[in-house]
Amino acid sequence: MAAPILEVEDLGVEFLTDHGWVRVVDGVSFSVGEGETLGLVGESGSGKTVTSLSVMQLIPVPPGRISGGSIRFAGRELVGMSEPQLEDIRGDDIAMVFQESMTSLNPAFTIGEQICEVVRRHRGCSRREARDRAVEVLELVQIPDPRSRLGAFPHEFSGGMRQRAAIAMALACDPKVLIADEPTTALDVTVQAQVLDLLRSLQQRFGMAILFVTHNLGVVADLCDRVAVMYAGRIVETATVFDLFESPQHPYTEGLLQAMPQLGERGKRLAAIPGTPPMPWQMPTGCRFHPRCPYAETACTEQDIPLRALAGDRHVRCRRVEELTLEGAQ
Amino acid sequence: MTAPLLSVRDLAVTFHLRGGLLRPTRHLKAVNGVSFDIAPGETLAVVGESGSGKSTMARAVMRLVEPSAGSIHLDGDDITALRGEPLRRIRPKLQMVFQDPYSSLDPSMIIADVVGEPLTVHGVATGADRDERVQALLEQVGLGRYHMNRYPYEFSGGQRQRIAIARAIALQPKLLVLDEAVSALDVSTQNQILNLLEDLRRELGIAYLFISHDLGVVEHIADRVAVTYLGRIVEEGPTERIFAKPAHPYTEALLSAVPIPNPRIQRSRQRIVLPGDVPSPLAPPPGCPFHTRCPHVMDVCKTVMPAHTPMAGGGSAACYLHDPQATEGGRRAS
Amino acid sequence: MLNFILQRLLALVPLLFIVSLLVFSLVLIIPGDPAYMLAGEDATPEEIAAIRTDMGLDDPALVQYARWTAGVLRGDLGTSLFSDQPVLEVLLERLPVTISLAAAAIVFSLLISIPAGVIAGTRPGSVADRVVTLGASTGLAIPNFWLGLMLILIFAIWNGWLPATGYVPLSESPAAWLRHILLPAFTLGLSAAAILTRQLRGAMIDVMNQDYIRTARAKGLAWRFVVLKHGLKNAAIPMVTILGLQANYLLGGTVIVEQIFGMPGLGQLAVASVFTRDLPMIQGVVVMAVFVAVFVNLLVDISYGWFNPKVRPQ
Amino acid sequence: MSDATASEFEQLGASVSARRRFLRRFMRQRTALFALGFLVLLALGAVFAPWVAPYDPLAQNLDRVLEAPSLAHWFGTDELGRDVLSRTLFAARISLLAAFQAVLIALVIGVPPGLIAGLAGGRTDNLIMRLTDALMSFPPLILAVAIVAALGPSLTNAMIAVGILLSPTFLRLMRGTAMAVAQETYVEAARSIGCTQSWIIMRHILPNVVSPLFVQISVFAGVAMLAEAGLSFLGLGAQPPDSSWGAMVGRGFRYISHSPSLIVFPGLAIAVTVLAFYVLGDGLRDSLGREIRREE
Repeated sequence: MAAPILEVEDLGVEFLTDHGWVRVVDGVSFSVGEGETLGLVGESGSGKTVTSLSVMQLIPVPPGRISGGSIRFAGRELVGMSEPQLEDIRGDDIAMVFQESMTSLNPAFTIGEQICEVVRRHRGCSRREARDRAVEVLELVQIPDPRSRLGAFPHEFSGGMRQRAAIAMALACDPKVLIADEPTTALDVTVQAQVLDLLRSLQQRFGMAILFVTHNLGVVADLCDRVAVMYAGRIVETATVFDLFESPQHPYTEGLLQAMPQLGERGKRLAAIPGTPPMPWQMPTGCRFHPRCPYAETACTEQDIPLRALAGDRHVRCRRVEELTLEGAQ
Repeated sequence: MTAPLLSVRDLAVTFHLRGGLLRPTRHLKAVNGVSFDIAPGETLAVVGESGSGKSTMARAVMRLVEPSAGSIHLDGDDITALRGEPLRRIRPKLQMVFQDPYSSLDPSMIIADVVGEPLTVHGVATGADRDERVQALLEQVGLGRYHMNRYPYEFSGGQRQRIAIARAIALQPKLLVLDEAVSALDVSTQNQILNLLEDLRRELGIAYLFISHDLGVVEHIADRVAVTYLGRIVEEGPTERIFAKPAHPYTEALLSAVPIPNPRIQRSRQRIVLPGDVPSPLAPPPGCPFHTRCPHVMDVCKTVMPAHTPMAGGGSAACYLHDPQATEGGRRAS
Repeated sequence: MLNFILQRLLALVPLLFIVSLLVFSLVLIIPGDPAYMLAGEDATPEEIAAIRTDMGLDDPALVQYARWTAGVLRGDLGTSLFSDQPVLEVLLERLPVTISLAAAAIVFSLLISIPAGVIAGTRPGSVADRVVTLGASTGLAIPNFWLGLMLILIFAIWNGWLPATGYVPLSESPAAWLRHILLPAFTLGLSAAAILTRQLRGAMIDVMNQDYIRTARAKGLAWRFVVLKHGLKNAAIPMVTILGLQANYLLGGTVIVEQIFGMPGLGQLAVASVFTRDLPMIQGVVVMAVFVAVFVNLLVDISYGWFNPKVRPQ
Repeated sequence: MSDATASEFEQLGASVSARRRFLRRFMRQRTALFALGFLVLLALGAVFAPWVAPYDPLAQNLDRVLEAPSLAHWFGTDELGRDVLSRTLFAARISLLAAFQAVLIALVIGVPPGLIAGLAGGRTDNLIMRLTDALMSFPPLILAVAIVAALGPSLTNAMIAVGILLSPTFLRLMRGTAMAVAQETYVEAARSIGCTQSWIIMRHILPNVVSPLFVQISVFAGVAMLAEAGLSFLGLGAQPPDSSWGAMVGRGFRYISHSPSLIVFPGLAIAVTVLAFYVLGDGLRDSLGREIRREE
C-alpha cells in the first residue's frame, strides 16, 4: 500500500435522538493511500455516509458530534482542528461529491458561479482567472462547450451533466483526497458507466486518493483498489478488492456477495440475509451481526469482537475467522 | 400457445403539460406505440432507464392513467375504455405493488384496514371473517397477526413492501403489476421480497408485469424481457436470449454498463460506454429514438423508426441492423 | 425577463376584472338609497326620482357597472357625496401619506426581520432562537391600535420626545417627516416584522438542511458566508411571497394607524367615509388600494424571478 | 430470552395510534399546555362572568369616574364610573364569541371550495383560485371596512367581513393539502384496489387533511380576535351597550392622557389571549408527526 494520506482511527460519532445519544459510528478505523481508491461499502444505516461526512467534519452539529477517535490528513489531525483551518482544507486538499446532484448544487446560482467560488476561495485569484479555471475543469469532465455552459443553472443540466459538474467543482483545486458519497446511485446505468469511466481516468491523470462510499458491490468491483465493509456502525472487514470478492472472511461480506443478483445466473433461489440490520439504539451485544449470522455461536453473543489483523493487510471482525471457509463471488 | 392473459396493442400515453399564457402546452409522449402479451402465470419484465416510460406503461395497464391510443385486453375483455363501476369490477383480477413502500400505505390506517381494504370495498368479507383473511394474508407474506393493529410507520421498508403485497394478493388477482417494487430496498431485503414473489407465483399462479431498471433482478425473475427506450419497446424476447444474445445496440450497451460484482470479470470485459444522456421525452429525436447515442447509427435511423424484426432464439428487435434491406440501403446512403 | 413581466401583466387582466366586479357590487348590496341621502330629509318623491335618474340609479346593474368601469378606466371615480370634490382628486392628495407610511413600515420590518430570522433560523433551539420566536409571537399578538396608543402615551404624552399626531411631507422637511413617521411606522410594521421573522426563520432552518449548503461548506466556504450567500438567497424565495402579502396587510393596517396618529391618508379617509356613507369615496379608496396592492405584488413577482431562476423563462 | 423472542415480545405490545402519539407529543409542550390552560380559564371566566365579576358591568357611578386602579376597582373605572375589571370580563364573552363566529364563517366559506379545488383540479380549480386571488388582492382591513360600510356597522357584520377575509387562507391550505394528499401513492393504490371516489375521499383524503386545519384554526382564532378588536376600535364592530375589548380601547382613546388604565387593561387582555392562541397553534403543529406535517 502507498503511504497513507488519510487515516481514520477508532472514530466514534453520536447523534442525539428520541432514544438519547446514539452511537451510529463506533470504533471505525481505515486508511487511504496516496492515489488509492478505497471503497466504503454498507447497506443503508450502516454508518458509511456519516463516516465520510465526519472526515470533512461536516456532520450536522447538533444533533451530531464526533465522540472520539482521530482523523489525520497527511499527518495533520482534523478532529478538534479550528474551523478556519478546516475551511482551508475543505475543497482544497479534500473535496467531496455527493449522491444527489439535483439537491447538492445550489439552484439559485449558476454552475460557473459555483465553481468559481471555490477557486477564488482557495486560490485567491481574480474573477477572470477563476472563470478560466472553471472552463478548464468543465472541459476535464467532458462537458461540451464549457464556456457557454458557465451561465447555466443546475436545473438546465441533465442528471449526468450535473454530476459531472459536481465532480468538476470538487476537482477545481486539485484535491489530494476526493470523497465520493454514492456519486452514481441516482444515475441511470448507462450514465453511471460514463461517470465511473470519468473518475477512473481523472484519477489516473491526477493521482488523487478516492474514498468511494457505495452500497453497490458491482461499482466497487469496477473501481476500487481496497474495500472496507461496514455493518451497524462498525467496519467488519477490510481487504484488497480481489481478496474480498474471492475469499471473504466475514459472514456479512459473504452474505452481501451471495445476495448480489448476478448476471448470467438464473432460476436459483436468491440468497438473502435473514432479518434486518439493528437500529443504532438497540445494538445486539457481542458481534452485531450475530442475530443474522448463519455461523453464530453462543460465544459470539457474549463479548465484543475486536477487528483482527490477518496476513496480506486484511482485517476482520469475526471470532470464527480461522474455522470458517466462506464463499466468494462467482 | 394459450390465449394471453394480458394483451397490449399499440398503447400510447401522452401527457399534456399545461403552459402559461405565453407558453404553449407541451405534449409528452411517455409511451409511444407499445405492444406486448403476458400469458397466464408468466412474468414479463419491462426494463429501461429513467424517461423510458416503463412506469407509465404499468399505470396505463392498471388504468390509472388514460391511454391516448391503442388497446388493453385482460382475460379476453377489452378494458381500454372501462370507467366507473365496470372498471371497479375488473380490479380484483389486476393488482399493483408500488415502488415507494413509504408513501404507498395510508399513514392514518392500521395494517388490518390496509390489507383488508380490498376485501371491504369489493364486499368480499367483513368483520371477523375479514380479520381472519387478513391474518392469513399476513402470514402468507411472512408477517404475523400481531402486526394487524399497528400503523405503517412502525414497519421497515421491507416489511411495508410485504404489507403492500398482502394487500395486492388479497383478491387473488391473475396479474400483479410490480412497479420497481424492490428498488427502494437494500440488497438483502430485496432478495427476501423477490423470493416471496417467486413463492407466491408458484402457489397462486399469478402472472407478473415486473417493471425494473435492475437487470440483475430482472434476469432472475423474468420469463421474458421487454427493453424500453424513450417510450418504445426496442427489443423483446425470452430472458435467456436477451441476456445471451442481445440484438438491439441499446440492450447490448445496457447489459454492458451494469458492473458485475466480481473485479476479475468486471475489469477484463469489453465495455460499451454510451455517450450523452437519454434525450428528453419532451423532444424525442426523430426516427429511431436511440440513434443519437447509438454506436452503429446509419442515415436511415435518423428519419424512420425501424419496425420490429423477429430474432432467432425468440422475440424481436426494432433495429435496422437486423433488417437486411434497410442495412444495405443505409450503408449506401452513408 | 421582458417576456416574464409581460406574462405577469397579462395575468392581471382577469384578476382586475373580478376585483372590479366585487368593488362595484358594494353598490348593489348596500341597503338604503344614496339618492335619499343626497336629497336630504324633506325631499319630495319627485325630487328623489329626479336625482335617481340623474345618477343613473334606475339603469340595469350591468349598465351601471359598464358606466362605472368606463369611468374608472378614464380616471373618473365619481364625485364625493359629502364634499362634492372629485374622488380621484381627494385620493391623490392623500395617497402620498399612506404610501410613505406603508413604505417606512416595510423598511422597518425588513430591518428587524432579516437579522432576527437569520439568527434564529441558523441556530434552531438555541436561546437566541427562543427569544426571537417568543418575541415574534408577541409582536403578532399585540393589536396595532393598542401598540400605537401605548407608544403615544410613552413617547408623546409622558416624555414628549416625538409628536403624537400629524404628518409633514417628506419634500417639506425630511427631519420633521421622520419624527412624525417614526411611531406610526413602528406601530404598523411590527406585525409584519413578526410574520417575516417567523417566515424567514422557518425558511432558513429548511434551507440550512439542504444538501447544497453541505456542498458549499465542503468547498471550504466560511459558515457566515454560506449562510449569507447560499442560505439567504434561497430562503428569500418564500419570504418574497410573504412580503407581497404583507404589503397588502400594511395597506390595510393604515386604516387604524392613520386614525390613531391623525394622519390625513387613505385609511383615515376610508373610515370617515363609512360614517358619512360616502359610497363613491369608499369605492374610490378600495380601487386605489387595490391598484397599489396589485402594483406592489407585480414588483414582488418580478423580483421573485431574480431569486428563483426556475421561474424565469428560458 | 433470545433476541428474536425479545423483538416479538415488543411487537405484541399495544400499538400506539396516531392520535395517542399526537397527544403524547403535545403533553411534552409545556408552553402550549400553559396557553391551553389560560384559554380554558378565560373561557370559564367569560361564561361565569355574572358570578365572577365584582360589579355589574353596566352600573354607573358618576361619583367615581375615571379612577386609577385601586383595591376597590382593580382595573380602575371608566368615564361613567363603571368597573373596568367587570367590563373586561364581560367583554371577554363578546371577544371570544366574535372570534369563534369569524373562524366558523371562514371555515364554512373556505374549506369546501378549497377541497373541491384541490381534488377537482383543472378548470374548477382555476376558477376558484382566480376568485381567491382577487379576494386576496384587496388590502384586508380596507375590504373589511368596505364590507361593514355596505352592511352597516354591527358586530355580526364585522365578523362576516373578518370571516370573508380569513377564508382564502383556509381555502389555500385545504387546496394545497388535498392536492398533496391526492398525489400520494396510497391514494393511487386505493384506486388500483377498486375503491370508489367517495370512499377514497372519506377514508384516505379527509383523515389526512384535517390535522393541519386544526393548527390553522387555533392561529386564526387569534387573528380573528385581533381583527374584531381593530374594527370595534374604529367603531365598526361591537355597538353600545355591548362592549368588546377592542371597543373598550376605542372609547378609552379619548381619555388616554388622563386614564391610561382604560386602554392598558383591555389591550393587554387582547394581546395575552391572542398570544395564547398562537402558542397553542405552534404547539399543535409541533406535535403533528413529520409524516403529516406540512409547511404553511
